[in-house]
Amino acid sequence: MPRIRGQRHRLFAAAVTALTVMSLAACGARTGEEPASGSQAAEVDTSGDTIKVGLLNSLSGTMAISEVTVRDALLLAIEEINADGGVLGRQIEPISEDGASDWPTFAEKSEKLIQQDGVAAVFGCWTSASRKAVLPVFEQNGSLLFYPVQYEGLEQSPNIFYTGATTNQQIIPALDYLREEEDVESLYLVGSDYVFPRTANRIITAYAEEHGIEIVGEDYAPLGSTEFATIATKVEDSGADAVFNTLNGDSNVSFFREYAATGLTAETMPVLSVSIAEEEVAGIGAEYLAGQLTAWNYYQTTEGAANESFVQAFQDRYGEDRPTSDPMEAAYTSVYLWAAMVEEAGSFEVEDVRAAADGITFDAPEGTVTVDGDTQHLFKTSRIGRIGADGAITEVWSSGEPIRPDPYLETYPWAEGLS
Amino acid sequence: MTTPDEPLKGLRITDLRVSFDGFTAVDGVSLTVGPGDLRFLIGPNGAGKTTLVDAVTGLVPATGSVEFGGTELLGRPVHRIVRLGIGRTFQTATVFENLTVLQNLDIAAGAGRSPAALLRRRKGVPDAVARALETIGLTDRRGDLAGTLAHGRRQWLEIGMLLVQDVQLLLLDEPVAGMSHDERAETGGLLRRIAEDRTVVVIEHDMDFMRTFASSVTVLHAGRVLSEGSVADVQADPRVQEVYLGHSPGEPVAAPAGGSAGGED
Amino acid sequence: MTVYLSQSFTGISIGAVLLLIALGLSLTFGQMGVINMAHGEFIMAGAYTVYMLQGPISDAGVSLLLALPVAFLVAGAMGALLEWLLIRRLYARPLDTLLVTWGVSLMLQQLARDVFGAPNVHTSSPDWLSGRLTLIGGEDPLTLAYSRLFILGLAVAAVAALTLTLRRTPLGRRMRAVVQHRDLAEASGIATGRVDRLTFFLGSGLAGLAGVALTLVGPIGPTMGTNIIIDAFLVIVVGGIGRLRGAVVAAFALGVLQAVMEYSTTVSVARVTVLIAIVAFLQWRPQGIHTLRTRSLA
Amino acid sequence: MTSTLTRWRAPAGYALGALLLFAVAPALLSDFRLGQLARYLCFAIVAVGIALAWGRGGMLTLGQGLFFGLGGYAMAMHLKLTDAGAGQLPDFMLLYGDTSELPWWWEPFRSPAVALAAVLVLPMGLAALIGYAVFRRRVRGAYFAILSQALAAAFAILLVGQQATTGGTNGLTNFQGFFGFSLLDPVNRRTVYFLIAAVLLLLMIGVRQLFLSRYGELLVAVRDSEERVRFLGYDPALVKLVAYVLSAGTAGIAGALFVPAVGIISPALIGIVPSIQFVIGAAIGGRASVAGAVIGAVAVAWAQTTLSEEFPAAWTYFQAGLFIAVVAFLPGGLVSLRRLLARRGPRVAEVPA
Repeated sequence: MPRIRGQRHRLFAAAVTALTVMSLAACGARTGEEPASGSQAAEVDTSGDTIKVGLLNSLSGTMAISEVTVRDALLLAIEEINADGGVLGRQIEPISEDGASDWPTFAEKSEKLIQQDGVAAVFGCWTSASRKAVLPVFEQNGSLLFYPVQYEGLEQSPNIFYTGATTNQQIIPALDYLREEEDVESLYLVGSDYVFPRTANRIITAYAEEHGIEIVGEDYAPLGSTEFATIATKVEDSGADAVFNTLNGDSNVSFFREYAATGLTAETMPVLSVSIAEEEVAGIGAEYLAGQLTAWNYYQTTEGAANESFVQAFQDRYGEDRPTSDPMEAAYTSVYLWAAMVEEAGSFEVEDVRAAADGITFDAPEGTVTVDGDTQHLFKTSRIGRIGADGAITEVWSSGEPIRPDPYLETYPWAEGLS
Repeated sequence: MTTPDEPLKGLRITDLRVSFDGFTAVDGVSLTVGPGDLRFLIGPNGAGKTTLVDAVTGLVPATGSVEFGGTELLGRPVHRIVRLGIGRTFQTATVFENLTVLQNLDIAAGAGRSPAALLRRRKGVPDAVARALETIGLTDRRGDLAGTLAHGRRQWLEIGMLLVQDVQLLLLDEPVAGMSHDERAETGGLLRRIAEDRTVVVIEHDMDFMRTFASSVTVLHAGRVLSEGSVADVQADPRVQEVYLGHSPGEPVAAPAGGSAGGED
Repeated sequence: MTVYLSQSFTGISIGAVLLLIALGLSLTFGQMGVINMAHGEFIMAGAYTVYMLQGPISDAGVSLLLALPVAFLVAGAMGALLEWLLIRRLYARPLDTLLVTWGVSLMLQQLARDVFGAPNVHTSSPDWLSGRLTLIGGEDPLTLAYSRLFILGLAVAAVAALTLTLRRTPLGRRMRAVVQHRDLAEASGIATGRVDRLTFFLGSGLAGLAGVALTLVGPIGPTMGTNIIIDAFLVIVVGGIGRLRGAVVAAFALGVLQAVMEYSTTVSVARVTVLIAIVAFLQWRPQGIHTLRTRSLA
Repeated sequence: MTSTLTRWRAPAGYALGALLLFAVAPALLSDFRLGQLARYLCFAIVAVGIALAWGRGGMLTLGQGLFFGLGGYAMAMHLKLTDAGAGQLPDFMLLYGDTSELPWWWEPFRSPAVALAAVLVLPMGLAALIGYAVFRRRVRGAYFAILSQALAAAFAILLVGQQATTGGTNGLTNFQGFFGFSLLDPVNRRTVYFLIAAVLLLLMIGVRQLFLSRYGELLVAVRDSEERVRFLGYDPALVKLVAYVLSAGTAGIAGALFVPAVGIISPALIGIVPSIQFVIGAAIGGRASVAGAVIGAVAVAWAQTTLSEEFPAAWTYFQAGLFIAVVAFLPGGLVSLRRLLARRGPRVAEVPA
């Protein structure tokens, strides 16, 4: 017995010594200092014949439903560019990683793409949470992310290009539409409990105050929640002119069924949704959505030759029954924009690409988009759509011209104090 | 904790009642077990024998009064009753099968240990444990897992666990059920030795065993005390004969072979 | 006061769903002590049955009614298979059953994903279930959606059928005998293995029925089971093992509590309050509302 | 009884483990892979606690995410406040908050001492509260498992609902410094790895000592027959409580170390699914052995990253299948294979009922 104990004590002592040695050896930089060992910016690997880019989407888990479609659109764009000769004469080699609907995994995989694979840029992320999780990784490594989904604004990282709508390209036009075209004077806010709905609703509340719209209720359901009997009752009791819906995913199915069960309709109390795209309509059931409104920058039905060829190419590649949606279009566009930036810069280096970004335009399926170099967002056209009984979404209103991105809503006096 | 020098204590049960869902299992039992007695508790299935012991040891709520050495037991949690020096066994021997014989006894001996003592490793064999191993004859097998012991030896281990606990009152539920003839004799001898300085209550079906070893007997029937006294007194009691109808006075109860049926309470 | 009354009605609708999803568990968990985490996936199987039937049968009402027996059989068969393959080996280890069936639920979810695709699928509800019944008209009407009424009716019918099965049929008597004393039942010639499998078949079949009902109110997708399984178990835990009545009371009590809390606060506060109320309740009655006393000690 | 071989096996195993963690891994792995390993080791620390509470104590702790989260948030709040600087609000509050003032319950976390204490005190205190209430009323087995799960779910919902003060679903991210050292510097991130490895080893040794103590034997006794232990004069609730509280503490430490290692803590790490994931590793490796649980946790986490990259669908079947097979047919976990093969009688049977 005593021998064993002695041995253990020795082992313990060894561990403590090792720890002490390690911490003494590790006199790393203090907070705020530049690291001495300085491998700050990760190198873009330009050694091969091809240039590598990362695709970071959830291929498994709850978000896979949405994010796989984005991955498909990204791959389509890469294939098209490659078929057209590639970028700076090089073929693009996509490296796809699974974020697994888990934010730490997103951070880990983005680090892998940047450090191990030396990718020139990463395309992907869907939820704000995953974007927030990877943001420090991109900033620390000086790498680039192209983020293709409409989001809550209030962000402007030098290492991210935002190709989806910010709030003044989706939510504010939607409110303008409700106020001007539908004469809405009171609103009920329903959303999933996460950052986008909560931030969106703060903006909506500020807007409502400015424009004399009454917010008669505000409810959040936990993500994945499927019991909406009470919320539907509250919505019905409120007698609001319209509902502004920021619910996500599965919850929409239950919400619209309960909403229909209370006897409400698009005529009596229209619902404007900002997270329901073509992909989701089929799962919710078009008969529950008929006549309801959505706000996006792109619909499958958007007119123009660019969209016709996009839809055609996508369905040829992935199947006739596959719809196209706004995030897919924004993802598709983002690859083309990156390629154009690289061509303009004549280099794959992040700093050169960023410097070349301002004013880059692309004739996207949604119409012409232009990169705003200051905010690294796009000028985008806002569109209100109505969901038909067949599930197709058709445009009923558009801003006509691309709106300048304003992620911090600095040009809206009523939004002061929001951020 | 009590020490062997303390005077022996007796058990006094007054008007004890236990009922579940409207069914009264023990219906106003009063009995006194004197200090140092080796009392046998007999009765047909469903007489309330095990329930009585459950009530004494705090396992089921009951009304009335149970005093041990003048201390009221009813209303105390199980482990507190145990700490007053009352230990019991169950119909099916419950030992810790995944621990060795020695570990079983060591745990039984250690209820009063300080947290610091608990967090240290056991060194050697505590004296009380060594004595108990000797008494129950399992010294050779102390390193074996209790799960590997044969049925009879498990019962002895369980009794040994009560011994190291230094209990003053042992309540044994059919300790010899399923034992061979030789094992019964050995167990009986063990009980005698134990009863020298403790009070022992045994629930039993085996009448031969009872006749050989009991100092006194209480017969329960339908939740009530039917008869009480020496073995001879009880056997001569006509009420007892009536309950065990069809049996001659010399052979009041047939011992069910192979232990009890499970529905017994 | 009318708010609380109308919310009680909403609570009853929520409770009806809870009851239906928990009913099968009251057999498998309540009677047999098996924690079947794949119960949610059996519910999912029932829901996909409706989806499958709506392919060939376009009338939503016919396919819904037809789905009831079919889903019962499909989910029941899955349950019996699970019992035969895995669970019967694990009766002595309830916690391991929990983990094993969780693994099974993961597999079934992935299977659904591979067969039906990851996105939700859509089923139509029959016309006669749209709209709502007005119980009291006027300024503050008390109403109940027909779809909820259907679920309530289904739940009541299932409870009644189950009670009759348990009380009046030979199978029910055997089931109760096995629950109360397995060894004794076996000794009296009951084939406990067969009874176990039948019980599991019934319990899982009820999950299939719940799945059919859920297509009227919620999404149908590979992960639908995970969202409801904990709620279902909580109903049984609060209701108490082995008693149907407890499950019924618990389902409606939790439904009403959730509805009233949700109305007066927020959904997340309501969820947390309900959970804390359950923990507190178990402090008061650790064995649930109704307790079946078994006479064995351990 | 015990040969020289068995006597030296455990210390030798730990020495080998230390060698692997402190010398081999840092020498062979890139900064990125070492960072991944740091993450796996955090899960392994949780597994140490699970081995104690579940493997030895028979309490299926399906809600460890709750304690992991408490430890993680305590640490993350401190780091956020330090990053923000004196008198400033953390960045996310400026974005999403409705107030310009720091909520009162954030204030104490400015102090590193309070934050470090909270890493242990919050999870252990809460575990003591829950455990006392639950064990005293003899709620156990499946009831306990379901309740712990429900509590973890409730905590996640609560965090999500308080976006302005907790960061909501985003959680807390983007930490610049760790007690004065910049997390941007790879050297410091290596140090974090060493810290995690050292904590893991110390906890493993500590918990193993606990297994071998009288308390360890008593815990097995309680696991196998709680009633019997009660009749020996112990209060089984207290015996279980100690193991439960300690396992909550280890989960808290793991959560706190996870924050500088991975750079995020969010409700997604707290709810039902992550809580079960914690258990899976321990079950596959071997729930009742510290080394088994740790190896299992690391192996499953590693397999999850590598295999799920290649075959996301097949991975689900593989993981679930392995889990089912091990739990159903090899409850001692993969480490018990060795013993089965060696046919050596175990001193303490490691499989709870």
